Amino acid sequence: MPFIRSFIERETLRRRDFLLAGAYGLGGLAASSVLPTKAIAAEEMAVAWSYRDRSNPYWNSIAAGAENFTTDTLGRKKEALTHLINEGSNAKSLADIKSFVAKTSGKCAIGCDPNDSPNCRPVVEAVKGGNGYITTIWNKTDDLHPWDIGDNWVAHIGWSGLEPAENTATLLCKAMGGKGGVVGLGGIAANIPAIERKQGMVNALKKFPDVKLLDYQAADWDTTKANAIMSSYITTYGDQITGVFCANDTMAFGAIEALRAEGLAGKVPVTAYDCASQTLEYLKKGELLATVDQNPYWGGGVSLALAYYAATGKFKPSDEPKAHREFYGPTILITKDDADAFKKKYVDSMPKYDWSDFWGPSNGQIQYNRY
Amino acid sequence: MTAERLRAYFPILTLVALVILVGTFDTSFLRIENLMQLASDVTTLFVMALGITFVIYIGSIDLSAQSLASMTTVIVSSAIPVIGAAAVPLALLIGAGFGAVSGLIAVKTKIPTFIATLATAGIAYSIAQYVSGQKGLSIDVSLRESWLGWSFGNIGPVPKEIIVAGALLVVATIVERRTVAGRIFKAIGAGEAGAISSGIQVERFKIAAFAISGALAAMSGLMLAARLSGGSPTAADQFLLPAIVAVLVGGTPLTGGVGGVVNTMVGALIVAVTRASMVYLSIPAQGQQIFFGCVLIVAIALTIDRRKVRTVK
Amino acid sequence: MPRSLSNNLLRQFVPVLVLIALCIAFALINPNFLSVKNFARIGILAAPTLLVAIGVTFVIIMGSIDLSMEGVVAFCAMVFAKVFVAYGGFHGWGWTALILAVIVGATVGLVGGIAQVWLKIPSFMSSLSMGYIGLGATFVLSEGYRISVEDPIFRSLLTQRVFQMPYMVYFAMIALLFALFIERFSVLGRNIFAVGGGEEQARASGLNIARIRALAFAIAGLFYGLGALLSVARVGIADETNGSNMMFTSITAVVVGGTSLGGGHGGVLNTLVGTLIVAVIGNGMVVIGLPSYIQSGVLGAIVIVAVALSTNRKTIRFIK
Amino acid sequence: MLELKEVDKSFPGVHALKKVNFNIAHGEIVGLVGENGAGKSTLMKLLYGQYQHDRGEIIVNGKSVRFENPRQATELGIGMVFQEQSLIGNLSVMENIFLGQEHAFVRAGIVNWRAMANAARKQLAKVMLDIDPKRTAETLSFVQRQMVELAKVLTLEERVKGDLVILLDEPTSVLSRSEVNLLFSLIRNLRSRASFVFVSHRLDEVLEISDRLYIMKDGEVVDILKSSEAVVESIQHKMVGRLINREFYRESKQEPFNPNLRLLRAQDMSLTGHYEKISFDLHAGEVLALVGTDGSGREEIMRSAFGLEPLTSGDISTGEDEITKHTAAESVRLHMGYVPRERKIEGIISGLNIFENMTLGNIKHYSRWGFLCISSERALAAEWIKKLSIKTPSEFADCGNLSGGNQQKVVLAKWRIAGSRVILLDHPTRGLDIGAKEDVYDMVREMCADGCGILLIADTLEEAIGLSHTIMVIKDGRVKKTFDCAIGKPTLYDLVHHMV
Repeated sequence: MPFIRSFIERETLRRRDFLLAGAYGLGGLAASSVLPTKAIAAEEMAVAWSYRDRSNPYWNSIAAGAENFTTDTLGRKKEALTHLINEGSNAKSLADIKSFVAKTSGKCAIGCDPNDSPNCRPVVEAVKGGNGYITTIWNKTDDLHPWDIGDNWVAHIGWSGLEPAENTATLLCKAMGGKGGVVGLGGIAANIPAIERKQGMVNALKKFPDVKLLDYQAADWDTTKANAIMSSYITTYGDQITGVFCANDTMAFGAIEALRAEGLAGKVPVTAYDCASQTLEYLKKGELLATVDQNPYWGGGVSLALAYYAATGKFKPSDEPKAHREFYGPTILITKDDADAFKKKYVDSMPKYDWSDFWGPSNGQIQYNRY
Repeated sequence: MTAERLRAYFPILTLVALVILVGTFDTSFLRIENLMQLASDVTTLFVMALGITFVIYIGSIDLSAQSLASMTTVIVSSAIPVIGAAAVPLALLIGAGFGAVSGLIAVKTKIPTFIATLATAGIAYSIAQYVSGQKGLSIDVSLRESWLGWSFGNIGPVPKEIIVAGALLVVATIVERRTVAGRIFKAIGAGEAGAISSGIQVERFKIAAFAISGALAAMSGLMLAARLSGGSPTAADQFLLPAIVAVLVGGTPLTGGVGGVVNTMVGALIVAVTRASMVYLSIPAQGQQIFFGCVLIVAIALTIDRRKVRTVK
Repeated sequence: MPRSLSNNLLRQFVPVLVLIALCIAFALINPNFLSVKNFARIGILAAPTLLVAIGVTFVIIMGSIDLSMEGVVAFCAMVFAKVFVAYGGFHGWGWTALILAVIVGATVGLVGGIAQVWLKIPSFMSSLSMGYIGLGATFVLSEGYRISVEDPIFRSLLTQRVFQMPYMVYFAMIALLFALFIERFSVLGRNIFAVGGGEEQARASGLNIARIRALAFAIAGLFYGLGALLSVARVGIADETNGSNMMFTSITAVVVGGTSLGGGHGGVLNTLVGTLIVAVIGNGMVVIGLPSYIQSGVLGAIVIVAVALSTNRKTIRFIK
Repeated sequence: MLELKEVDKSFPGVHALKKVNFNIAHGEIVGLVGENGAGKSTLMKLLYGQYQHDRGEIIVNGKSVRFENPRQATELGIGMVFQEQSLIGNLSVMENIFLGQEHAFVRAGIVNWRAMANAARKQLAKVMLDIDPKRTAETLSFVQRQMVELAKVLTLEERVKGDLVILLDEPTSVLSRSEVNLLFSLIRNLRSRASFVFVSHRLDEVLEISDRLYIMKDGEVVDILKSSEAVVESIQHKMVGRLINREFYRESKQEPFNPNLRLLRAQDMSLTGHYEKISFDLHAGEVLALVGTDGSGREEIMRSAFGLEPLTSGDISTGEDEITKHTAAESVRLHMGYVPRERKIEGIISGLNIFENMTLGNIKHYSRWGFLCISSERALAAEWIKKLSIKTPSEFADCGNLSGGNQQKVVLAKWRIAGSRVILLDHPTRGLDIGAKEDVYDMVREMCADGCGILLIADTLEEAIGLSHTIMVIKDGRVKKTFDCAIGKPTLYDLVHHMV
């Protein structure tokens, strides 16, 4: 192999450089070794939550719930909870979780949104591989179930978008007096919630033959994008628009601001989904008709709790019925009237949850192929 | 003088220093299977970066790789049930074709590649959305086993991704150092005027470089689809910039001509370690991007070879 | 000679022609497109992007690139919202936040510029890193929560109109004039062109290249700050997504407007046209009811055509 | 007022200036003549502060100075009008004129364009150039640019107190006679204020304008004489200096070429604005020299022949087959090779090592199924390194780090390896020292012996005469005269007579 030989010749030419290189490396070692080294507490069961980002109140409430479990129930410091931010990247989500499992050599409980339904399988497989424990929420493909993977995948929690979206859409149609035109703003088209919520709205519209769905486009959960699309809607359909359906609140904000620009804010009913503090403000101002709270605080806490107690052997997932391995979380419909009550109960002061009561507030087992 | 000669090694040294640094913070990081894990996770990113390397090597840039990869995951997921194994070469072919088209547009219309590839990226994204019917697709487990089995799971202790990526690296290295194409890529990157007046059909080889980039983007898409056992139009989101960063941090400047695929491997590993370090050094969620940004500046400042670039733009 | 000259002249107006052509096309499919109201909407859509694009224009004319806008805009927006709300909007000293945001933007830009010049690293990387840092800093400030800005006087940028155009459009126009002033009537602006046109000759004529580069990035940052203000005015909320998608949108706008990435040619007026083209496409595609999944593809195709038409193949020897 | 004492300057491989003494009095116009590579430009760049001298001293107004950069020279009233265009294309004329001095026109941060335009008009008026100062430089013609450059330098009048020295490097090469007259009257008008150094190939013009004349050769001042007493012929002889040593150009090795084997034929080639109706045949073993001043169009002719510049009309054919698509790639495929003037940019590729450069011309030949045979490449390179005695540690050395001579050898080797039959040499010995030159000449003869045809743009006239079988004098883009050296080689005077 002349190639290899010539290559080696060239390399040996640089032997001296390489010695210097070694010195540099050692320098790095020396530099790093003076830094304080942190030993991992091996006896403690590490806890982490893997989610998209910190820019969205939904994820903040998730984190808050998880932190509450860490502090109140486990009696550790807030910092004991590791945040794995995937920034919407499947690869990073997977990589971070793997790193975490490896770091804790399997002594860990993880709450996780896999970010993209196909990403769920590799995540749970990775956790199983490292013998950690994980509870997932939201994104998984229909053909994948915790009981197929085993105890390491403790449970999967979903929030059915179907019925709540149907309810809000029904309210919307009633507010429109049962006639007129609706425009819709959907989430990232590939996301399960986006699909379910759209379906829920469609089901509701079936009940109101005089209400026409003018247009429905994906605004990718993005305020700015929703804002742009909404204003274009107004150009296209003008007065025909008598109601707006949004697949979540961040997009609803964009839509409402687009209406405000036309002086229509509050005149055209808008429904949202999810419930950040701003959402309540819009509700109280009457610019938002209704929204649905999915109590992410509870979701964040309980999913971590499930993983933790399974990991510590408080219960054995495989002994539980399927309804306890895949279940819907609770949802609350909020309108102008009960906005204040809701704020008092869930925003100003968080209710005390018994994190070991996993299935109390559940809305039953997850069902498939409903549309 | 020696410092300048040493510069060729700065990327690898930066990597070593980083690993040691993280290792001293948390020794469990240095466990071999963990490092292996780290490597296997960065493979998809690496393969994409590998392709982009060829384009940057000739002094252009390719911003379409990410969308191509996403599109591939969708195409494969929807094609495998129908045509089985043929889906794999098909996907690669489509990728290469897309790359070639980007190159062709850039060369013929003289549009800067920055914009040309950005535009083709948009087209690829649309195709992906159309093919997927705007849903996340999943590949049936058995099909995944039989047709994409080559790129996930382990052989003994070694993850197959590493083997695949390693094989691709070897091939790419051979292409870069041992083939006419590789030699001419280098010539174009180092001095396009000289290449032209030496009678080289520069345009043809530019298009070729883009085709390679496209094919490898598709390849990373395949590996992603295998890992996710499915695909979606956004499957490869947030890949592009890290991939380009991997190339640049590896020591291949945007002006081209120096560096190469081996550097890109180092660069990809630097990116991987940097990311992992955030978990190991338990950088608070809010601090992570600041940390990444700073590491980036330092890394590039260390690794870039200023002799090769006359005026730094 | 004169023929090629007239070609060049024609070529300069290609972006405008493209814009007009697009408007006509959309109008034919849906007459509603050609309503003053809709142009107001396009204006609202375009205003924040325009300011960001103006910022990056200066950097591109210099022959460099800036990818930091997403982070910087988000950061400025957050700083503004925090301070503005904390000091009670226009009733208190909150209005100072308007100035602060711009100063912050300029400073961040300057820092990035200096880093680029001192460390001799490509602007591509330095600005990219600054972008990451900006986003991170935004998180640190916001702790992940949105700040809503409801001060009616501030929101009047969106809600109040003169001649059916919201204030923010005029705000953007004033900023544009300011940019135009920098481009045409300030030494720095002209020196930026000189650097873009021939860095060597410029140095030979005794210009301080490093200083010019750093300042150009500062100007860019300043306009990102202004853009941030409008993006908050538009949705009334400040969070990390204020700058989302602005990187590629703004650069596309600049290039479609006819400013060459090679540097030296173009200007903020081109950028105005370019931004309008992008905004019109975005608005028009929805107005004519194009399904959302093919929109990005159509955008890509139009961009290729537009840029291809406005590039002079004779003068370009190599494409990068 | 300006004086050089024993000034020495050398570049790697070249001793450009040897103990040069030079002085210029107030209001004086000094002519500076010599062949290319005689050191004129180096001397100018020293005066302008673009280069720094190694030994000796430069004295301005009695004070010994050392310019670190052009700006310092400018502040002492020394300005230069460059031969190569130094205007920034995308800026307006007035901005180019006042680049770096805009602050003079700034009020409260605002550039007062009207003021600058007026000032620019004043400057343009000095050079009798009536153009809108707002026009962008790239829209100007060559001549106009040249005048604007002059105008830019003349801003010194306002900026600097005291006397000026203005260096004019080949200012007339692109000017028509009328424009030259204009320039001269201009220079004469300025004598009250400035003294001039005037470099040109056009001897008659130099004699016409200058008071004194410096004749340079191989980096030395060989003679200084009063223009009034000087005669063109004598000057030319001094420029050429030593009696032409016939062996220098290996003339004993010059064989008659084979008129029956035509390698390249050009018929009525034209490129608008550069040259018109150029026709010639190149035969096996023939050296055909294109002689003319810079800007006469000879470079363009050669670049068109190789496909780097387009053709507006006419056609080229090699041997039998017509060249249809004019690209460098096609030319190389048809066994042509181009040794460009811009060696570092177009000749070698720095960043590639020696054997990579050498085999670039027909890389396919050193590969099997697309795979390189590096071992054979290296062997080949080693062979040529020995053959041409290229000074380098190994064939892995980066060509960018080689000396000019060795770089040139690499380029020549590239085309020899590519088996080129038609070799186009554009200033093949520019900036090379004597030894390297002789090596190049050897190769030329060798190539002829191997039946190659060579199209030559020589670095000096004597080089052209020494090497060629046929000499075409090009003036203003047309063939002025063709000499067949078989009948008898033309003298320098014959050539210069037709060139200018």
